[in-house]
Amino acid sequence: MEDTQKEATPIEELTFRQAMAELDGIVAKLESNTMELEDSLAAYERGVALLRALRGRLDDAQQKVDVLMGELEQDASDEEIDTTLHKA
Amino acid sequence: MEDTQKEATPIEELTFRQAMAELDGIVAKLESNTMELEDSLAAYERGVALLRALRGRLDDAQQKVDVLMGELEQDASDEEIDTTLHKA
Amino acid sequence: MEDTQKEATPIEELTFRQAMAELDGIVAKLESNTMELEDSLAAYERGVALLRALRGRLDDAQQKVDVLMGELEQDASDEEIDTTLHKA
Amino acid sequence: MEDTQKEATPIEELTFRQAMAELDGIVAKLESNTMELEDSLAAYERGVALLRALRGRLDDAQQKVDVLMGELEQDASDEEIDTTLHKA
Amino acid sequence: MEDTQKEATPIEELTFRQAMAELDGIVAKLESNTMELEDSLAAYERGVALLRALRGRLDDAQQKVDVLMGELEQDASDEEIDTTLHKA
Amino acid sequence: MEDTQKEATPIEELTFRQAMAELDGIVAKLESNTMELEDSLAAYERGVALLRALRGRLDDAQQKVDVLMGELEQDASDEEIDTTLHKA
Amino acid sequence: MEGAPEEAKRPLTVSQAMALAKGALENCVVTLVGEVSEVSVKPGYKAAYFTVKDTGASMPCMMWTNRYRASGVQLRVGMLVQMTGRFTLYAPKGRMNFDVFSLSMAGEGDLRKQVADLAEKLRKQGLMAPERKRALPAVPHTIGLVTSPRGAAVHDVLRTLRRRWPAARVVLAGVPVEGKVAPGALMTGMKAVVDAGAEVVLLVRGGGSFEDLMPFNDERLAITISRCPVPVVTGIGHEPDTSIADMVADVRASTPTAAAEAAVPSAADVRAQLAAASDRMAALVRAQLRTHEREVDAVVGRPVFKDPAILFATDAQTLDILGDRLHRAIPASVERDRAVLASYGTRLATRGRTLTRAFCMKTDEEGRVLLSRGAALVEGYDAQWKLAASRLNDLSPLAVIGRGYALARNDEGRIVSSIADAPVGSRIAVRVADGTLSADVVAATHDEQTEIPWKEA
Repeated sequence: MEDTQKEATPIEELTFRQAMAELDGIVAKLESNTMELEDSLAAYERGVALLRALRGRLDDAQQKVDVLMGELEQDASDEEIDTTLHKA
Repeated sequence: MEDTQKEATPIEELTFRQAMAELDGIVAKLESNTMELEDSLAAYERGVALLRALRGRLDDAQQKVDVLMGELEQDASDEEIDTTLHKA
Repeated sequence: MEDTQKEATPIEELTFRQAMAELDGIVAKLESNTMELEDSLAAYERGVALLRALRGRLDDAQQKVDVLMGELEQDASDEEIDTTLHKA
Repeated sequence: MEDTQKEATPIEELTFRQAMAELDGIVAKLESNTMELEDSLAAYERGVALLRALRGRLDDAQQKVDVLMGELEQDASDEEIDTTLHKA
Repeated sequence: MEDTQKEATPIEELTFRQAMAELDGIVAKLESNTMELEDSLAAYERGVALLRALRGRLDDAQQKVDVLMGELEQDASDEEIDTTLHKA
Repeated sequence: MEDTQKEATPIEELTFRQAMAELDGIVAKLESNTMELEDSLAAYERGVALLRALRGRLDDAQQKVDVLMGELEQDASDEEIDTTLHKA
Repeated sequence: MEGAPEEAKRPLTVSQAMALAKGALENCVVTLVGEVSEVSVKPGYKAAYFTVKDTGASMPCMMWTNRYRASGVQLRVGMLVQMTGRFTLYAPKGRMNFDVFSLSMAGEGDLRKQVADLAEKLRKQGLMAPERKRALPAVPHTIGLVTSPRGAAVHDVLRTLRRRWPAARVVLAGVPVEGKVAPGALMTGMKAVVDAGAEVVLLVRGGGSFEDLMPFNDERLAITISRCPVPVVTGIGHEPDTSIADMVADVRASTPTAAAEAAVPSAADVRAQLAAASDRMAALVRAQLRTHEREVDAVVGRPVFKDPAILFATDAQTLDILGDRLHRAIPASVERDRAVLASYGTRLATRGRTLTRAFCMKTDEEGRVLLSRGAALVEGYDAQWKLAASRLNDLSPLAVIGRGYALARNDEGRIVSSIADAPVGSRIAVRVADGTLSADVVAATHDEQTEIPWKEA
């Protein structure tokens, strides 16, 4: 295993972009088909973990954005009601 | 996350103008398209908070007039709903 | 036996590729038909041990990858259910 | 006896191929029909001893190979069972 | 007797070939018909002794060969049984 | 007697050929008819003694040869029996 | 009018008379001063119509609109004006008008001159330089309003501010804007609002005469404005006159309302701006999410995740091939060796069967020779002997004895051929045909000499 000196950073400590870059690198290395079985296995495992983490983060982000936008929309519609009431 | 050293000021401590400027900055930063997902999310969250706060301030705004000198003559044609007069 | 000075490395200490290369060499030597019976027997035994170890490793790797893929697919289908629930 | 100065090596100390080569020489000499009765007798005896030893070694080798191949086949059929179970 | 200076070698000390050669010489001499009665008698006696010794040796040799061949055949048929059992 | 100076060699010391030659000489001398009766008698007597001795030797030789031949034939027939038994 | 002298005696037509008068009047250009008594300036009219009077007379005037505009004077009743023009007649009505060429306010001349001089002085000091003009705060939180607390202006401003930007706090300094005290009051008011935190100062008043506006031409006020720490917006409703205050202010608006509008943003605009920011942020974040989703999906779609078997495909195949080769390599070699051994076995067996044959043949041959030789061994000697025996037999001297002769021997064994050979008393052996007699010599008789014939033969 060639990269053992470089301990993998815990995924939670990576930013999305860093995780993505690492995943890209892993996929490229896996597809180059030049790795030892053991290394490619470890890389694959790491890749899947990264992929799952990235998906999870995206889902969380989407959810968060949905919630925030929902709040904004709620405000807007409240305002509309206010306006309507106001005009009445 | 790059900007953690600069703790966000509590929104209530910001003036409308500062809040507006920060919101503008957030939009510009988002537009630069160079942010990490996490930063974008945080920025978005802050932006939404700023937006809501600004909207709230606008909605709640009531004109305040402090009369420092002289005596303001009431104008019969004005509805005084939104104006609070303070005699200095 | 010609190679006794070079003690065989324990297979667990070989990487997959190293083991594969050794197996390849053994097969080639066996096929060349120039070995002493005793050497070829020893070589055959080593070859079989290498082959079994390599097969085992491949199977383990395959299994591990299957498990990881299963997790990925599980994620994906969970997401689909989420999406469906969300839309409902 | 012409070759008495060259004491015959104990067969167990010969490699298979060395024994084979000696056997080859003995058979050729016997067939050349130029030997003393005593020499040909001794040669014949040696030849038979070599032949039997070689046969024995071959049988041992075959047995060992059979055992090893049996293990390989066992692996293969185990795997097949695994695969079947896995698919089930 | 003309050859008394040359004491006859004890037959057991002669090789088969030497004994044969002596026998040849004796027969030739006997046929040449130039010998003293006593010499030819002695020669005849020696000849018979040589012949009988040679025959004995041949018999022994044949017997030995028979035993060895028997062993060979035994091996071969054992092996055949083995092979048959193996294939069964 | 003309030959008295030459004492007759004891017959047992004569070879068969010598005795025969002496006998031949005696016969020739007798045939020459020039001898004194006494000499001729002596010669004759010697001749008879020689004849007798030679006869004896011949008989002994024959007997010996017969024995030897018997042995030879015995050997041969033994062998034949052996061969027959062997083949049986 | 060409025929006027000769037609003087004859009565003129009304038109001719009017033309004659018009000609006479229009040659007379005069400058006069009078008080404006009536004014009719209406949009759409080609001219401004007004009346000037003094105590004894009044005179209708008209001034072409372009000239009127150029004069910069806004006519109001009671205004004392100085004008230059000529008399003219409006023939259809028979009315005389004074056609005004130029118009200025009489009595203001000095003031205007003073104001212009001050303006020039301040301009030279750079107080009006465009680069001194400060931008107004986009969203002022506190607006200082310095104006009269009475009248329409203050309410116009407050209404406009309330409408556009109710969020702003207004600090109001209600001060007199006319009269001698006005400049000082205005300056005090400005200081008061700035001290109260105003980020922008609105200095406004409604319209008035030139004289009314004089406080805004005050030099001290001008300097105060120019040094004011926050931007100042003027809204002094006195177009077209421009006060010094207007000139040194950061922004000049034509009316109080316009000043209020200039000082604050519109709440509606800000809401629209906020809405735009909201949409923009959401769009950007969503776009980023979509980008990331596409990135992740792209990775998921890569062959290694779609079909991870390819990870090991090469290795697995290589291994299968190697296994197959290994499988075949050793049994083949054992089989080959076994075949070679079998051939050696066969050759050994073959050889074993014939190993002693040559030797046996040889010995058999020798045996045969020995046998035959044995049979003949004694034969030659025997024949030799037999021949010798028969010859000897033929020659036996004893044959004589057979015919009756006897042979006597003395005890020495010698033939007795003379009586001397056997002395009396000796024993002799007498050989006869069928045996030997032992005899003692008892006597001896000596024969006569007899011839022995055979001796001579």
